[in-house]
Amino acid sequence: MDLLPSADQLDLARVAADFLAEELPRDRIRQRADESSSLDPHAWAGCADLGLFGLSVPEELGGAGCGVEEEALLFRELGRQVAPGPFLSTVLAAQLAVAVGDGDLVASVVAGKTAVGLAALRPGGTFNEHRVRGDLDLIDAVDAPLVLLLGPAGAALVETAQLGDVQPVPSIDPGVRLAAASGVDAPVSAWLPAAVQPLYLRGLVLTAAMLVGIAEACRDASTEYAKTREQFGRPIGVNQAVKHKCADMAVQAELGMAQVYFAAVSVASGRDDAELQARTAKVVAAHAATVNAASNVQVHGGMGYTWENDAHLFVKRVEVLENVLGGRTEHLGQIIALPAPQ
Amino acid sequence: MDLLPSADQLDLARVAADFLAEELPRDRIRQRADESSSLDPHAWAGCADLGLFGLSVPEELGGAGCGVEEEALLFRELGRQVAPGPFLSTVLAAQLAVAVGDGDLVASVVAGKTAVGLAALRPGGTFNEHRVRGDLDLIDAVDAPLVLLLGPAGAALVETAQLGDVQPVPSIDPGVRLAAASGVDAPVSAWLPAAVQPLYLRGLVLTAAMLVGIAEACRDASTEYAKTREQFGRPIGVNQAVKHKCADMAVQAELGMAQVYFAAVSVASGRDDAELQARTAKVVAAHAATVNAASNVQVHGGMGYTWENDAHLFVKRVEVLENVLGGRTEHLGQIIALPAPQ
Amino acid sequence: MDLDFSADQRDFRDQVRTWLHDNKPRHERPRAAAGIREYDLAWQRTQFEGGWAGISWPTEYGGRGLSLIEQLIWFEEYGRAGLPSVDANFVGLNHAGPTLMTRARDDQKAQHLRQILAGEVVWCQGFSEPGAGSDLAALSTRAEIDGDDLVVSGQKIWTSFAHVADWQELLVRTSRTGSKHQGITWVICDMHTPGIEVRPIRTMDGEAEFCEVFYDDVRIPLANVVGEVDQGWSVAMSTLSFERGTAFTAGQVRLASTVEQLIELAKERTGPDGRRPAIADDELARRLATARAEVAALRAMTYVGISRSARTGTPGPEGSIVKLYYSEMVKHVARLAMDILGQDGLRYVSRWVPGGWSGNYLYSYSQTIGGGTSEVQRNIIGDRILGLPR
Amino acid sequence: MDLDFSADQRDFRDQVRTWLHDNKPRHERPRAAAGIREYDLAWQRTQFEGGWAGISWPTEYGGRGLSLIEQLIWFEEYGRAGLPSVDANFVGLNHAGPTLMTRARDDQKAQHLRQILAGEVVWCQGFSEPGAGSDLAALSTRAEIDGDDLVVSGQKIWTSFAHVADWQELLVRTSRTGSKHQGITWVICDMHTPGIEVRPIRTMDGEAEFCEVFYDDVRIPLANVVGEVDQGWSVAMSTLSFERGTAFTAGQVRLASTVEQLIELAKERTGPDGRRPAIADDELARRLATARAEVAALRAMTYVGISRSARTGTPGPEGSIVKLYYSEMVKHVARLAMDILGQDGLRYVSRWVPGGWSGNYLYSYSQTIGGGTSEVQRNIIGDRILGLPR
Repeated sequence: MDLLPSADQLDLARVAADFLAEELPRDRIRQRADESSSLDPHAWAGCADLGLFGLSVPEELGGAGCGVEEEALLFRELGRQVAPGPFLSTVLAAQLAVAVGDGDLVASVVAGKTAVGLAALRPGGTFNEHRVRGDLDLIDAVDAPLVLLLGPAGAALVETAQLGDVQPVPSIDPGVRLAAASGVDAPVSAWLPAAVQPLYLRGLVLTAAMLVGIAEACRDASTEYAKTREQFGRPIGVNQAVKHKCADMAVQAELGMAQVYFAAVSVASGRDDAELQARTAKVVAAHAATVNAASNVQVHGGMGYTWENDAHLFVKRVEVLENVLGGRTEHLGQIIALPAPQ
Repeated sequence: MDLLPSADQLDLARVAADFLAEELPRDRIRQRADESSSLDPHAWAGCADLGLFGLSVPEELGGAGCGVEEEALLFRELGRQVAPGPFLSTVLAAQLAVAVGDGDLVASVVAGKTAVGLAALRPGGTFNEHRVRGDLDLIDAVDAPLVLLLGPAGAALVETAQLGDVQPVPSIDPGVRLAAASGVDAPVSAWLPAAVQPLYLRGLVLTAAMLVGIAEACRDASTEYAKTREQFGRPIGVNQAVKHKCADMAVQAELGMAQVYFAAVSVASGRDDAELQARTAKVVAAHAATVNAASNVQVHGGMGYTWENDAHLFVKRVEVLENVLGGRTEHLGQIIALPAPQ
Repeated sequence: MDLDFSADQRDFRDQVRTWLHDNKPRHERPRAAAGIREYDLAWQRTQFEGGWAGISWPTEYGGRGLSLIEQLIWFEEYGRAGLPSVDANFVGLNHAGPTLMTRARDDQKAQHLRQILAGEVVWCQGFSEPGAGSDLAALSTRAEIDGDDLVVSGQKIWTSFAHVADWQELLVRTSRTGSKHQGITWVICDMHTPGIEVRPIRTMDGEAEFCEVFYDDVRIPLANVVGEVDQGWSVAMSTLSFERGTAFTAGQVRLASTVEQLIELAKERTGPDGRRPAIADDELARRLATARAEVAALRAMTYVGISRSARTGTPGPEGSIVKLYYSEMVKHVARLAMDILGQDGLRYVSRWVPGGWSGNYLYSYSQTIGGGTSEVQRNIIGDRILGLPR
Repeated sequence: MDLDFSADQRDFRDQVRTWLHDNKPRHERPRAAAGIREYDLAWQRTQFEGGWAGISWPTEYGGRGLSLIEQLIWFEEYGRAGLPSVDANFVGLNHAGPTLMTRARDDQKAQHLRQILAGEVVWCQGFSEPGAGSDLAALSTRAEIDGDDLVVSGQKIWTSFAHVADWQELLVRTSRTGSKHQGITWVICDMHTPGIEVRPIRTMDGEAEFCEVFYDDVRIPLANVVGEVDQGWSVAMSTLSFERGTAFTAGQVRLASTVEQLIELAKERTGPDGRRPAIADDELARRLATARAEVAALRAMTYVGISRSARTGTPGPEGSIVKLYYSEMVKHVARLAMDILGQDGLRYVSRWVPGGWSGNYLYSYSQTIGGGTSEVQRNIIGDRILGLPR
């Protein structure tokens, strides 16, 4: 038992972090806020070159053969950078393609040539191995030829072209593009039952990992500001109103990080309580990120309320990720219904 | 419009406060913790001499002819002192007796000769103008010949002797005595329909007033301690962890106080939204008292956890008053169902 | 303890209600600053011409000369009529105006006060600086006396409506000797003076309601100083509590209306279980009920504050309690709306249009920062109300 | 990242589980301190004789010499078996013992360590004083050197089990020159020495788990000093973080079991609407689910802490994160129980008996105070983990 990442895993995360800081700095979100797509083609290609999309694709299919744990470390860095682009749905789609044996799609995703958007059913909608029916909210599906639907029963790929009229919708997050498709009745092009591989749980872990990255980034931004910003002749971090806020942010970040590690290993190893651990990770990490993002604005005072400061980027991405793959009430409802943790 | 108490009202409250501090100091609760009754006969007689039980009894019946507003100011002082004894049910019983024209009972209560306990139905129990049936929890009914039941439909007096076997129950609050009566099927000796006088709403206001008194006493105790207790060579109140806790306690106390005033006037004048205002007072004051009582323990550190410090008396009385005349969830359920405030 | 308004006050309320109903602006409020300026000024002029400007201002400055109670009634009816916040006129009406009344020379009052009430001018505030936020007295925008002028150089920040303002209440440093509270001067700055540059600051919600203001050898007549040179701190402090007093009344009424709208929304929308309406969810229903209770108590606290001010004649530090509670509550209510909306909260809708809950959520973050952060308010409450050691 | 235990460790867990099942105390634990002393010592002796005392203590002191992982397994199984907290043995096992191991002379180790493990003696702590709580270094209990003895006079407070203890880890002031952190000495005090008077302190829940200890010219041999005279602060600090490290593991497992009991309770009891079970109430169900999630995350955080300690060899300041979160959570869970009980929460039931939720609620107030208040933990996290300025 050693729940901390290995030296190799830490190296991998550091390489990704360095690359993202260089190629997808948070400022890029502001620069591209008026573009129709959130996906930065140059950075996306760079991610492919680095092997990010094939991180847990088997080596024989051109990937690095890693697992959920390494993916979680990568997505934590993506969260920390509030990286724009459909990373979550694209990486999960690669797993689906591997599982159903669609080598062409695997190769295309790994090479950065195919991005996959995320689709979420609106109330009343349904999907199964054959069709998806109802109204859909689409996340970062601009220019993506496919969208991914994830549910506890299974995961489906659907061709974007089959969705009919897709209308862009103003997004709260300048790094995420929303769209709506109404009255969809489209065929599923690939289906992976949860019993074969629980892609939904994997998605929960990766979403939680992004939220933890945000919680940590907020802790770090506030701590740095508290050390350098002076008022009344001293750094504001000497004030307990600020210091204790930062301390609470550290607690939240540590808690979320630990649970994401625990859930990643649980999903990877197929523990009996993997679902409970993954849902718990989502709830705990979302809470950590929500609290920390709000505190980070407050610690930065007026600066934290400006467009130029990164604080609002965290607040907005948290809102998106809280709602991706089910929100707090949905997961709590399942957490209380499942058997106690192992 | 002037929501603050008049000079006369403030004088009245001051006289009551001085008397209670002298005759019912909080230490008396500890001294009498092992007595079977919470009612201190000497102090009770003193309260009668001061006219506390007849405060809003008409002058022609031997009272002072005041109203809910003055009663609220008195009960705030009773809360501040965590006064032991069945003040609430006794004062309300006098109002009931006035309304039904039972002059003997009025005179006996005003003279301090008859104390009335409080009874609360357990789930499944019922009461109406004729009978009370089911299991009852009794509060400070030891030696009380009557108990009062309060509900939105009306208020009832029942002879304690009719309740059958009454078993004392250990109480969380050393200033409050609990007992249980099972399988009660007893006649109601006096009944006051809410349509005639909303005694239940009046009870909510007075309970809220006691809770506000506690919230204020906790604010004051913490502030005083923060000024005098030194650690690291300075009063602990210089630390924002303490100062801001005290500030939040001041906010809660002010909020509860204002709403109790508003509700007292609303009930007294029969405003259309009196029920909403009274229930709101109970909820807001209970929250203020709960938060402040907990903060007060924490500000006092280890001392706040001892039996000799008053901090636990506040914590425990808040727990009792939160549950008297309906708890938070019950009132919130009604607050959302009622029309918006006037 | 009395909630009854006098017969005259009830008459007054009826008149206000009728007048607002008949005269309130009918066309949509523009969203660009220049448009807002014209809209807000025109609406202020309408009020002035109708005899409704400055309810509690003395008649000599064009006000109605009534008490705080009538002012409260005005704010309540104004809020209930769903009218917009005074925005472009806020500083003039609630801050610069009261300061001038309290501390200015007669000629300064004569020049400015009626113009403010009449909707002829927009005022802005020049207090905060990049290095002087919560620590306002650390301001460093300097002013040298040169002949009959102050020559000002430096920078201010968080100035609402600076780009469309005519006048500014400006704090400058005229001396560096003594404590930082000394050597500050409160001066009336003509925003059209050469050397002033205004740059909008884009905020979290994508709007640009604040500005930075840069001063490069800006000449301001010494005659524009209010109070004495170097004595501006006391001038500034004499009215800072006004901002935390009755000025929240209209906001409080608006918040109450927001809570009622949310309750309606929760009845119409499907709740988190995808089946029942949101209001059927015990947790959401209780949060809504709690908001309704809290906003009722906030009103009671406002009434207590006005009763207290009416007795003492001036708003006390208790205004910080209202400000702290109000702004934290605005945030809670905005958050509650997002939790009711769920996934639909991701759609951005400006707070200026109906259903703009997501825009309102982003905007709500400014509430516990502007006008003194919640931390500053807690310090004030601890130090000035409770008398805790510093 | 690895949650797998080795085959040896899994064997170890099986052995622990079997042994605890077969050997755990069957009779009810007494509630008076003297009875608790005998009960806890007897149970410790049983563990020692069975070879289960001091899992991660070196074998030379009678321990098993295993790693923190086995220690974790032991705590987990101990908690799952529903066994009582180590109470009377806590200071000896988790604080004085580790301190002696790290800083004492060989003869001191030889005298005391095996006795602690073998359940022969009870230790107590003599750190806090009425004037030195959060500010521990302000302690003023003075010790004069007189021949081969320290002569101690003063007072300690919050000393659990002082009235039944054999030994005390005692901090005294031996010098008043220099900073307050200098001149403190860590000494082993025989609690049976003349001049020591112990008075129990009654607490909020009516129990008397703490004591005041008064010292009137108490002679303690200089040979009992651990480390050097005047250098006791570093001795005390060397192990304070132990208290905030793995010592919470058993408590965390117990808290998880408390949450599961509460979930069962909420299924059995009628909820606030008087009709449905409490668990059918959306708000209560979500609070229970949140507690289940938080206790799972607390376990994950414990695992991370142990993994970190295993790599670095010593518990770091991160223990303060666990301590802060754990103690706040104990309070939340205790409060949740009261909200589920409603009116029945007014009935006092001691936390020592099943269903003792109201007693547990009162007890929970001690959790964010003892062992360093939550405020102190936040200072430690801010200063030592985040490196914020003081």
